[in-house]
Amino acid sequence: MSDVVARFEVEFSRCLDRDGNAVGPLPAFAANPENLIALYRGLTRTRVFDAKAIALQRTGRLGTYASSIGQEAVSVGTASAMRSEDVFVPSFREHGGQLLRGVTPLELFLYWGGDERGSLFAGPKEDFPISVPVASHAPHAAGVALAFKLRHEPRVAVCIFGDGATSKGDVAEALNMAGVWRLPVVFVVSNNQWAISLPRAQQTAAETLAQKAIAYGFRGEQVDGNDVIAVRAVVGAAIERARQGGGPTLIEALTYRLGDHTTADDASRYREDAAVTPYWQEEPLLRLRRYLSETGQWSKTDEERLQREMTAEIAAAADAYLKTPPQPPEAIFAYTYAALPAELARQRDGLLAVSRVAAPEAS
Amino acid sequence: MSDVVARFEVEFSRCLDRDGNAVGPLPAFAANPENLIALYRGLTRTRVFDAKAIALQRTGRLGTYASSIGQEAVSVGTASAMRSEDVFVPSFREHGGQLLRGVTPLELFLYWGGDERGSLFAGPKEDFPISVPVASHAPHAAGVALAFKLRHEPRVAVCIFGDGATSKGDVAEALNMAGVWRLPVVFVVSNNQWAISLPRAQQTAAETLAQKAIAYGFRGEQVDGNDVIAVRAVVGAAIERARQGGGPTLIEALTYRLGDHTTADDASRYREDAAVTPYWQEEPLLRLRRYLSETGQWSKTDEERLQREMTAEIAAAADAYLKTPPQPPEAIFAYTYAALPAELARQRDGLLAVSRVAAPEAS
Amino acid sequence: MTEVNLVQAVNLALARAMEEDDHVLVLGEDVGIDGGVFRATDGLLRRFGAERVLDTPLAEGAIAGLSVGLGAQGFRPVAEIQFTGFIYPIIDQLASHAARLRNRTRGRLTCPMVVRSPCGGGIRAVEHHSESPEAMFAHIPGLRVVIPSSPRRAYGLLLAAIRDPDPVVFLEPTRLYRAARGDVVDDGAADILGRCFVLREGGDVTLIAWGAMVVEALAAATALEAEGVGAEVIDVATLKPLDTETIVASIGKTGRCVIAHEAPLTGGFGGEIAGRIAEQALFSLLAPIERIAGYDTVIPLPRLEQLYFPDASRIADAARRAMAYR
Amino acid sequence: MTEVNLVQAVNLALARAMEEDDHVLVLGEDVGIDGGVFRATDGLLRRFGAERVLDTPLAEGAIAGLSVGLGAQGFRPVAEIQFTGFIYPIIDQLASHAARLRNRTRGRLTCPMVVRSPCGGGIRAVEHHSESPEAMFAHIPGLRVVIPSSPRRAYGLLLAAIRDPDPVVFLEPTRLYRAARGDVVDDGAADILGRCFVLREGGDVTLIAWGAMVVEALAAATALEAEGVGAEVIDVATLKPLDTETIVASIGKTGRCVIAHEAPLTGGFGGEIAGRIAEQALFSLLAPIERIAGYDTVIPLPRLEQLYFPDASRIADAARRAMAYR
Ligand SMILES: Cc1ncc(C[n+]2csc(CCOP(=O)(O)OP(=O)(O)O)c2C)c(N)n1
Ligand SMILES: Cc1ncc(C[n+]2csc(CCOP(=O)(O)OP(=O)(O)O)c2C)c(N)n1
Ligand SMILES: [Mg+2]
Ligand SMILES: [Mg+2]
Repeated sequence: MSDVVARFEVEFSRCLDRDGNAVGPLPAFAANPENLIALYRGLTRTRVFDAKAIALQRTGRLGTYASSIGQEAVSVGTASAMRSEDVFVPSFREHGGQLLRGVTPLELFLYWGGDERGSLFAGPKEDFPISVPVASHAPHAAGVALAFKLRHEPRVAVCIFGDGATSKGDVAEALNMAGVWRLPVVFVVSNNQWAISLPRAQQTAAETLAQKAIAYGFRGEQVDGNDVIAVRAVVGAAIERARQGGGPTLIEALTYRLGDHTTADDASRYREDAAVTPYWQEEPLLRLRRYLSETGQWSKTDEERLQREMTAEIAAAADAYLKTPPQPPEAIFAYTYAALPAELARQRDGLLAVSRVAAPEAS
Repeated sequence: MSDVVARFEVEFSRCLDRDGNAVGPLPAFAANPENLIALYRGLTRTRVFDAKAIALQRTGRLGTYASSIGQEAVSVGTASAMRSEDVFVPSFREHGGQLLRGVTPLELFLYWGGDERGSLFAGPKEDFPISVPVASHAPHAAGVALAFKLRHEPRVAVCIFGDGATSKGDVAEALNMAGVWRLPVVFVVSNNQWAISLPRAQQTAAETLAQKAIAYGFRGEQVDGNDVIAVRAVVGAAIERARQGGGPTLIEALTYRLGDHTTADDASRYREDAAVTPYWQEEPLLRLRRYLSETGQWSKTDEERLQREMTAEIAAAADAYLKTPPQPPEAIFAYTYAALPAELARQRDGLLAVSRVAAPEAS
Repeated sequence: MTEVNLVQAVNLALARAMEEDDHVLVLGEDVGIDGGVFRATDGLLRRFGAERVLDTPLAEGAIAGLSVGLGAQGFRPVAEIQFTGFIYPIIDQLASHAARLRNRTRGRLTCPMVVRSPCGGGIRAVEHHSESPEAMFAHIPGLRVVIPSSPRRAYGLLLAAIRDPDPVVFLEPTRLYRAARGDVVDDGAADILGRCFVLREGGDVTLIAWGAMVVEALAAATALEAEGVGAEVIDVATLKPLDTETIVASIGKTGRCVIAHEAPLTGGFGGEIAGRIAEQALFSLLAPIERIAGYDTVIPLPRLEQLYFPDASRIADAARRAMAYR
Repeated sequence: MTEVNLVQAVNLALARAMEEDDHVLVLGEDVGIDGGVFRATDGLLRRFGAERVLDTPLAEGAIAGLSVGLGAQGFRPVAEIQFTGFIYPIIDQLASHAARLRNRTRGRLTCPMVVRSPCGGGIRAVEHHSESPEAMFAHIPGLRVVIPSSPRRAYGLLLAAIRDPDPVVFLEPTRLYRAARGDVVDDGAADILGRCFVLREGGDVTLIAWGAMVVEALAAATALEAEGVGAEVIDVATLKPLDTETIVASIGKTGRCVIAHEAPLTGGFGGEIAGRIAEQALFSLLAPIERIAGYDTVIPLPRLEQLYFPDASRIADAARRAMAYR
């Protein structure tokens, strides 16, 4: 004798279709043009930053870089739904969200240029630096959320990771803890369909990544990740639910990685360029721009002005980065512990003695 | 605009109710009394073994021991559904399944008495030794199943772990891989409602543990884990599905830990004895015995004969265990590598020199 | 002043730390109502409530990862890993995150967490319950690694570990939990991290040990004394950062040295200490440095385990060999 | 005989091993169509098919755990961990399972698996891409730990590792992947595991290194030669089990010793080597044993990383200090 003892559903939401047409009434915030334009600015700023970073890398002035081209809406939409006192716990492809949260382009360039000061955010002081290791930052977000809960603060931790990360045990363990304690945390999967060369279908047999939440007893849902309005709406609702004590949510944002995995990758080894082409029609800047233009909220002049403004801002940041001298050698030691143990002081003195002899060719 | 894009269900199955009455037509194998009696023998043998092991431990002649009292049907029912050429990958509470698979009571006593020879199974040569670490054996089962698949052998790996194990990343990672490659593996959760002192409800917010399979894109279902007929039927169906190329299944078997976690544990610290009492009415031996008696397949005499037989067998095994001399000191080194490296030979010689001087008081 | 055993001393220190600082939390498997499988957290749930003492799901990696998040938010999580045999999954969180959070953010975020775990063997425990992985942690920059050898040190060092602004791995010798008894004044006075303790002075040979091996070293010293050999016994206590000075000073005096640890010889922390001596006190050495350690094998199951772990007699023998050099 | 770089040598060895033994499988992240992020597995998918070359989901722990299951079933999995910075999650599988399966079953089940991973720094990589955790693995009984320093060794040692009946951690110095070039005869001839290689003879000082530091040691030897100092250079190659004899014999000859590794000093494998020398060759030593290593800090991001890693000049300086002792 068999009975059905549990039933589950996964929903998918979108606000704008591929062509930028509203598919139904838009969320309330979209009624205010300023809100949409702020989102569009965030997307554009991210894309300009990405382009500059790639250019710097190509000319040997930045390290290996992971561009977010095509995925900006997930990051920007998510960050736009957060309050400043919330805490962002991002993986390495979330420049968009970081910029919107107040991390400066200069800080980002410093980080990717190989300078620890790039994670000394002057803005969002409690945000985590990016996690290069895939997935192991998810428990940090749960920990931050637990801190909020224990202090009875109405704050939310927001963690982003990729489709690949969902296969790793750290994510499973973090989600499970978030579920048990109904923590105020929102997990966003930026499902760009690839983990380097591994396509989504080979990452997991689950039909959606959103349904992974079912394993932990909380809500999982999908959103069109190239539709920044939908991302903001869906993530925003989850954040507010979390803030009210409603517990965690897992949101799978469906997007597409238009570029190489990083500047060290050559995607043509494992995917046809032709397979990427249609996705250029889906990409988030185009989509929102179409909507804004169609609804008379954005003109060619606006676009040109914005491009000029962003290009100037990012160029200035790049300049400032290139002019920032590296840290002194002792900076290698200074932050290992709150105070320098004797053995480390000895090692530091050894390095300083050597580097005084042969001044390092710093980059 | 939101659409439902995926729907899932979890089923629960049972064959006998609490009182041992069939709740519907029984599976085909139950028509043959020998099959049911074999199951009942397996359950009884396990319980007698457990009792003896506890007695030996209490009198200082066995190490810390994890009894399976109350959970025998999960282990025995699962193993009864396997073919001998399948591979069992058990956690530490699966004496019932191990015995049914042909691991001898002597081997089990040796293992729990602190002798590695207890894992040198003369019977099921490819079965894994038990995993004391919780959950990290799940990927081994996936690996064994992958081996079967790559060799195109119609064999299945069967892995058992507890409710606690489902919180650990290893299980998540193993299930995900099993799903992606549609491996011939069956994962059985022996959900005894406790992970030492942590009750099931604090282990995860998921309503069922079966639904964790949804995260990996394959079937998850519940079975009454105190109903050995149902366990055999449900696990058996999953094993045959896996054998036919149908991929993995996760089966949550609902049971209850009637005893302490191990002989080192005192459950009265964290659960009322009174809370346990009702579960004695649910336990698997009683249930099957009631069914067999009601249907005229089992008499008081049968029971007494079986008890005598089992007690004698287990007592003989315990005797043989107590008479088995410990391995010689060099056994510490012999199996570290296929051949002994020079440094280890040096260390072994050092030990032998010492232990020749002061002959060890071996237990 | 009360006579307590080592696990009770741990319990006293935890209660004291929780009492004096609201930010101190205790979390782990079975630390709540059960009071921990060794009772280290006994009574804390009742006293401090479920918001300060958290029973976690069974997931060591996330226990550590959660602590990183809590630490970054200003809490002082004290996480228990039930046995050191199950601590390997947290190495990633410690090495990749906890130990570098301060460095990677130039001090913006820090991670004042403690991971406690019972370590070592000798209690005839089941498989995987007798591990001594301290050397792995001592290799991770940004961590501190501490192992007490007596109730008093357990109390003082654990308090220091909890108050320390950086991540600390605090390993408690299971074998001493009940066996080691001593007077502890529960006055909140912490020991200093990063100091070796000279437990016994002697001029002929230096015995260096930590955790349960300190007890064996002390017994060896007593045996040696009867033979007219003066053994100095050093309890390393903090492996990282290591107090090389105290060790080197002792070798300067004795010229002979035996290092004892339970962990397998190869790659054990004894090598690090030998290396420092061979660099900084070479010309004081009258005899080869002997390391008495676990063998490079899997720890045998209980029937043979007593052959595996170093003991006072192996330590004393090594010291006697060293004494043969004049 | 072809001139190849180190990553090509790895590729040749993998192809050779797969060719000669059907049981050899390659698995890991991006090892298939992408050919591995460093191209170590380039072409293998095309040549051997998707049943021999498996792209796995992103889960290092399970990659190792899966290999244990495959190994127990008689396969010879060669798993790639994409960077050593992401290898920590597999320590549990190696220490708790792979390295003890033979022992715990008294030889009934074994685990002939290899874990390959690019290790070390010096290529200005992003965070977490320059780790050298070899000492952690070298502390695990039942494992072998191997690090080649040239294309020829990469080929010969990797073949030996794959043919070995026990688990092997095979770390490939990223820095040498393209930089080290040399002739390799693809004849299937394996090197012997567990031997140090004396790459250069000399009577004054022994330079001991592995991986990319061997190249630095050789450069230091050249510089020292110009000063009339004869440096013997030992490539440790197999850290576990360690060939102490070759090292001790060399110290017997030179009396001076510099050990170089990229990993942080404290708890690095240099300590183990120093410990063995201080035990077995103490009276041959004319000078303190110097260890030149990474600092006990997080590896700095690229702008400062060149200050962190030991190089020929630091090694040569240490040798000069040793030469001051007569
Ligand atoms: C634990 C870990 N393993 C491997 C890597 C190497 N790596 C970097 S990104 C990546 C793929 C990540 O895929 P996904 O999670 O989908 O994120 P995406 O790169 O698509 O944004 C891999 C394998 C890593 N950084 N961390
Ligand atoms: C990885 C790991 N963590 C902790 C332990 C200690 N421990 C042994 S059993 C157990 C609870 C296991 O619960 P569950 O998985 O439900 O299995 P059960 O004991 O109920 O059969 C714990 C925490 C362990 N053996 N392994
Ligand atoms: Mg992706
Ligand atoms: Mg349980």
